[in-house]
Amino acid sequence: MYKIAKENLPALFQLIAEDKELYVPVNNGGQVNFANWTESSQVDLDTLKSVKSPKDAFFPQSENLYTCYKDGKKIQIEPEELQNQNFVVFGMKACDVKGVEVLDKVFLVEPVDTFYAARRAHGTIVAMACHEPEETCFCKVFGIDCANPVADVATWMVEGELYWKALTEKGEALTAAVASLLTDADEAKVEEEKNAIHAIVEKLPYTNLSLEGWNGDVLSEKFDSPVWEELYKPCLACGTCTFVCPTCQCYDIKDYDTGHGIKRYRCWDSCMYSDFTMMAHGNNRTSQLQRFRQRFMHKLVYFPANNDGMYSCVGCGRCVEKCPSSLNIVKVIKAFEKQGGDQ
Amino acid sequence: MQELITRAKELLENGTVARVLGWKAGDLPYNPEPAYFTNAEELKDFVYNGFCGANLSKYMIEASKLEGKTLVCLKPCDTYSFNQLLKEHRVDREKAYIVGVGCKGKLNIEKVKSFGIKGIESVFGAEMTDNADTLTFQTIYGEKTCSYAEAMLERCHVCKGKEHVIYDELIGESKDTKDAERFAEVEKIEAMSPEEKFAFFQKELSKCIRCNACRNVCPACSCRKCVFDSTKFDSAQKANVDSFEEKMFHIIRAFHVAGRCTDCGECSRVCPQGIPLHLFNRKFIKDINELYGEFQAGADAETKGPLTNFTFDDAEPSIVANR
Amino acid sequence: MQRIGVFVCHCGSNIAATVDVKKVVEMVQMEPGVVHAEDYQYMCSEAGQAKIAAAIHEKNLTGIVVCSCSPRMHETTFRTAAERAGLNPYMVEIANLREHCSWIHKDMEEATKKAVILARAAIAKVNLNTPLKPGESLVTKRALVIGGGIAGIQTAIDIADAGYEVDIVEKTPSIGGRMSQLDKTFPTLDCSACILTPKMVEAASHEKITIYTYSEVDKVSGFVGDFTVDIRKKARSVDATKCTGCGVCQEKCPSKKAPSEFNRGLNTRSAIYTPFAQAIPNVPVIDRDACMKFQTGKCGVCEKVCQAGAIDYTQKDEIVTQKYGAIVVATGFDTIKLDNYDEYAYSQSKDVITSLELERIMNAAGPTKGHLERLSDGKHPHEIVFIQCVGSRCSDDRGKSYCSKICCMYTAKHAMLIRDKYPDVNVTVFYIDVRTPGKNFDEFYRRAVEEYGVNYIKGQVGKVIPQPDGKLLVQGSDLLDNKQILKEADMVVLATAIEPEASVRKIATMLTASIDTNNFLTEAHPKLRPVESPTAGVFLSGVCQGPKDIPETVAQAGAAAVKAIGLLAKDKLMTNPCTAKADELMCNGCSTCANVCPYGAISYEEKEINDHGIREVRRVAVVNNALCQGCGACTVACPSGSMDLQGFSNRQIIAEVDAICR
Amino acid sequence: MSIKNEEFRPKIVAFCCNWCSYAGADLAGSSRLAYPADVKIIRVPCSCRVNPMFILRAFEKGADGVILCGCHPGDCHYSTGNYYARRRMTLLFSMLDYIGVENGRTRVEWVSAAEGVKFSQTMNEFVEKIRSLGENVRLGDLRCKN
Amino acid sequence: MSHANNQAEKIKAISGVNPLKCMKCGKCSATCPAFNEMDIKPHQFVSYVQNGDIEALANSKSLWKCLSCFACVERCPRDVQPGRLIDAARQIVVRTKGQTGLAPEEIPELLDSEVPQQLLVSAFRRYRR
Repeated sequence: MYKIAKENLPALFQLIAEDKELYVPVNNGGQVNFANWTESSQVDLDTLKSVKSPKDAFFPQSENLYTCYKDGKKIQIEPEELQNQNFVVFGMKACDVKGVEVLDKVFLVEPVDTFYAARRAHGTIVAMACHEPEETCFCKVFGIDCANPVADVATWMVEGELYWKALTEKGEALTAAVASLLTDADEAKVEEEKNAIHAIVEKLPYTNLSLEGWNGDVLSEKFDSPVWEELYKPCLACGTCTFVCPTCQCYDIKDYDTGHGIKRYRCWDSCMYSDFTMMAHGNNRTSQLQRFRQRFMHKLVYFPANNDGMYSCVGCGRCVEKCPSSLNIVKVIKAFEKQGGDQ
Repeated sequence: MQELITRAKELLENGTVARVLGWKAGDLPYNPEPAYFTNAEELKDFVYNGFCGANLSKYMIEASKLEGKTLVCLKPCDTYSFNQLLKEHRVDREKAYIVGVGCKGKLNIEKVKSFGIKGIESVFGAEMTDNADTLTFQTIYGEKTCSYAEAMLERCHVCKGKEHVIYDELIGESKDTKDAERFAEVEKIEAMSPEEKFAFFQKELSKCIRCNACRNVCPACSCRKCVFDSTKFDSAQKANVDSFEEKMFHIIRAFHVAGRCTDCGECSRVCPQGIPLHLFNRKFIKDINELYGEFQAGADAETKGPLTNFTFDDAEPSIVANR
Repeated sequence: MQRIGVFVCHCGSNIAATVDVKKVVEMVQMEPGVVHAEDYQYMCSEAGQAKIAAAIHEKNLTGIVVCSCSPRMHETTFRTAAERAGLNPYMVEIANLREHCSWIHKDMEEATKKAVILARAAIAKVNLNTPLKPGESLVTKRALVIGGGIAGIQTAIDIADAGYEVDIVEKTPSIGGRMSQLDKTFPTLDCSACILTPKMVEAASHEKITIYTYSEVDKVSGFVGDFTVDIRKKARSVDATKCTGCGVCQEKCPSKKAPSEFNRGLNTRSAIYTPFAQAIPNVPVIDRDACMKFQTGKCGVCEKVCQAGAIDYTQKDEIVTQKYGAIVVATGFDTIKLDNYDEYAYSQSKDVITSLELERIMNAAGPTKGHLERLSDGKHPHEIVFIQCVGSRCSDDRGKSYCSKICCMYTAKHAMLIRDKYPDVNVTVFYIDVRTPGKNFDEFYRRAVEEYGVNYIKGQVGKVIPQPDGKLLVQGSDLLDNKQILKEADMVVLATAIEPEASVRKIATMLTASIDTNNFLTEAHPKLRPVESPTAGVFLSGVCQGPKDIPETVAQAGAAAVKAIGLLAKDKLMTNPCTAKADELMCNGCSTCANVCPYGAISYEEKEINDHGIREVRRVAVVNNALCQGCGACTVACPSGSMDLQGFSNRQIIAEVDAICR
Repeated sequence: MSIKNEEFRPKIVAFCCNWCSYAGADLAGSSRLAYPADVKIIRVPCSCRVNPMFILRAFEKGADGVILCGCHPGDCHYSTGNYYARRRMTLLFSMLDYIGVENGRTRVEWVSAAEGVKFSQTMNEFVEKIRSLGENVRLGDLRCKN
Repeated sequence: MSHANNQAEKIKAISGVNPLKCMKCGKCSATCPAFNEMDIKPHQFVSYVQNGDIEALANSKSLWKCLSCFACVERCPRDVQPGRLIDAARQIVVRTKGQTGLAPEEIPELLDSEVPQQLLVSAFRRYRR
């Protein structure tokens, strides 16, 4: 285990950025989001959660796939280059790292998404333990230990010093590259920090949320439940929950006419939108109830059914914080729990 | 609140209304959600406190299609939105039983959190009856306090007043919480150089994730299908691929609601990225007031909107460069 | 995908000298949808049109672009050519390579480049064109004339003579209008009543004409060819079917204090009255405000004396609803109020009068039985001063900016008549200009000066000062002598400006006919369509359109009639297919579009909509194609983009924009 | 007059109403009153047909200036169209100014069918103005730039 | 000539009057109480300014005979307002004459309480600016 003083972090970033792209949480106009690091970036490692999850680093909100243009009467197609430069995402939290694991299940299985795969291959994740978890957090419910992030490198911020521990080969490589700025450290302080975090986690209101009854076996029972009818009503059909979510992976593919060629790009889509999965004949989910149900059934039933019981929620709590109507996955889980209890 | 619940029960029981549209207590002390109640039993979850910022008037579009009347709780500023929707035939007055609820300023939890208050377990001072100047939070990290006024939503600082412009009955006291000039922020931007203006909006809009929360919460954006979702203008977009798109979206959105926007501030309240979206709408309101005479959308349900009206000697567009 | 043919015209050398037409042909062939391109000397010639027709047949073209002169020039030509070749005429677009390109640019390379871009824009548009068909609507063979003055009467007679039913709505108790108030008419000095009364009788007795007097238009809906109008027949309190017009009631009526409207308030009339002896219909009305029976409940004399039993105090306003194909507005004029002209002492002295009041004084049926006398003391005047342009030609806000047109001539008439009948009376006219364009007009004015010795002074009057002895001191300037003149007069006559009858505003609003800042109705075109309103099916007759004298009014009345007849003669109307159209699935029913529609063409229906499986009743906008003129105001007002304009759709215009900005 | 390559040639879209301004442009043409070829005219039935989205769209796709020409107020063929257009454009231009787009990239001019001279003059002035402002970088989609 | 033009422009600028709006009706002269005292009549004033003959105006008696009663301003149907033109011409003359008039502080002691306010105001209009 190594450490580096907080005030030396700019030097660390500088060093990493010399030959790699570096994504860090940056405060822009009062909001913290992961962004490309530059010397003038206002890095913010204190804010617990970035507004958007850092999944952009691997699965950007929009990306070009290819460009086609007319060459005389012929049409030329130019595919977009895959990620070929190494990059580091610094400061991801345990839940967000788990989120990437969820995305892997989608994009790295056959047929492999080459754009995503290239980014995964070139990306190194430096995760950070959550110093002060908040009331909206419920990662423990999904078996995530926010005091012990599992990434290429795990770090802890304790008393003005960042403790650094490489966990994978990629992590070792990065550690070697920045070794000049790191000093050896013992783990005592980190253990203390972990205990403190665990103590806080136990106090969080959602920590003991039960997922009992949520898995692939209960598909039709949940699907047909009258509970949805009540739950969805305040939903405004905006895409906030999906766009801040670290695991939502749906996208749409669109064309843009630049006047001298067509750019085909993909961009995040939201199952909350009325034109989600719109087809020539129309849409297979015509009501907001159906769309609302889709999102939670996917996260809590369909996804685990297809992925060995892995839920596609990581309990980051972003949707809890950001939903304009104060709806969220916790309310859904609780509503079913209550219904179950009542019966 | 108790008065409100008692009255709601009464109206449900005597058949005046078929349901009540209000707020239901959330699982955190600060996240009540808009909800329908159909019987006395359900009403035990009814809540109305400082965190009930949501403007319920837009829900009346759907509620107007339901059988029977809906009792809807509207704060003074929400009633403007209702009137505007009424003007546009989007809601049915006959289907609404409007209870004008008192309002003493609504709270912005993001603001509270920006004061470093986190791990909230409970809140004191946000109830209507508390009449508190200070909010006290019990958190995992100890007791924290902040001023009620400072934790208010932006819109409450420029409060339109205590009057409900449309209602069937009034329950509860209101307080005028205005302590700032409505157009001060707009004026500040107007005074900037073009470069500064551009930089300001570029910075704010670069945060936009096109989640459409602003649009979907907006009572004026009640189109069945938004132009940005349809093929009518070849303008459908789902994400901002280029910085132009967020400008296009926000300018056109503001333009479409110009003269119809009541300045209810919901767009800014719900923006997950804290973009001060009201600055667009308020700019149009300010221009309309200055160029075409004071106009408050939703003040009534009859007056012609400024963009569907004109006078022979309106200002020429060149006034923009000469102001 | 369309199959588009592009035809590039040389226009002799007009285009070809500056634009490399061969290059344009070559370039447009790359454009999506283009399957044919050629150039020719004169595309608009018969040979050129034949080429287009041939290409349409041979290449199965679904759309064509003609790169030629302005569409304002030959769009119709090419559309017709396409139609003859079996292509929908609205599948034709024009790229304006002449007026907008070759004629204004000199550099060939630059002009050619621009020509290609203009052609591309047209191609991009035509790719999105859809065949359009003009709509049809039926024509109701009946006309409404609003206003029963000489303009309305003439129009009605002309339309009726052509065999169509005509209704005249007149708000006063009798037709006749202003002309019936006049004594003599210029420039022939024949008696107004002598030429008007036969017309009134003709109208009244015409089997095709129905006259609603003491009636007003209450409501207008519908559109060209198919208007529905509510006419309010105000309660006359006299049963017209029983009244014999004997006049006894008027004689016996004890309440005789109401000012006579017909005599401009110079004397009074009874509460039950006909405005004048030759009134048509000769059926009196009871002025309920002046009638003792209505005011106090005590009286009822008229009922007692009426042999025919025609008096009916219980009569109520009655609404007649009628359908019309055409509406003619002939609401006429009034003189302006003189409140702003204190300097002329109109309100201070009874002997300062307007010209229209002088008409009544000069008229044998008038308040003085035709004797010229001062209204203050009944004395015979010896010195009369006429002041011209009172309230006309004013650019300040006291009067009207326009010339009232008739004053110069009627003043000459008055001066002449006075000098003729009373040679002892001196007549002085203060004028700014004497305007006498018109047949025999200047000769008429010169006679006043040369034969009748009327004293014309070039200069305006500054003020009129009533003297203690009852005389009027007129202070004016004589610009030719460069003198200020002080003149004692016994009477002063003001050539008061005329303005449209006040009721025209309300009528214009009901008809959605536009009105100018002076309340004159606007013509569809000031020169080429002077008797039509921009609102289809509405025609203008007489002074409601602008100041006019009698011959002009009658001429215009005839013209308006011809236009109306032209409309009524058709069984069906073809409508412009480039109209707005709402997409029911997206319409919010918010009424924003209807609020900006200048033609009232948009209405709302509660309609069951099947929106991708969701069935619900929604309020949706419906455009009346017969009314819509295709301006597009609604399309921009519509926030959802549900309202679109056929032929100029959002996507078409955007395609043009994209093509240009490429 | 040959074009220098390095010279900035703006893209300018002119929306002209069919009844007045388009005819005014025709008159400018038949009177041979030159204006730069940078201006391309789109015919619309009335100035009130021009949606703010068209204007933003033009900028998006690379236009450097957009001008709207219609009948003089009071002369609208449809009697009231240009009054609505006037309000809409005033507000839109004000918003563009507010977000920092250079003043002068947009313009409204009333040109009657008789005003060929005015049309030509207006276009010359407008092109000059856009040339002085340079390329539009604040309101375009970068993907459309070459 | 150019000087005269310049002067005429000045008069137009000071008075805010466009003499071209005049329709030569003579109502100003008809209404003027000082008409007989004037060598150049009020309506002629307008054409003098139109024609740029400011020299003659400056030297005229009329300039100082005008009572500044503004009757012509009130009654002019065309908003030409000869009174304002006269007023402007006076200013030009006064300005070129230099500061020979009274200083403001000298005025109070010269005042007679009987003098009507209106006279004072018109005196100021005429003689000082």
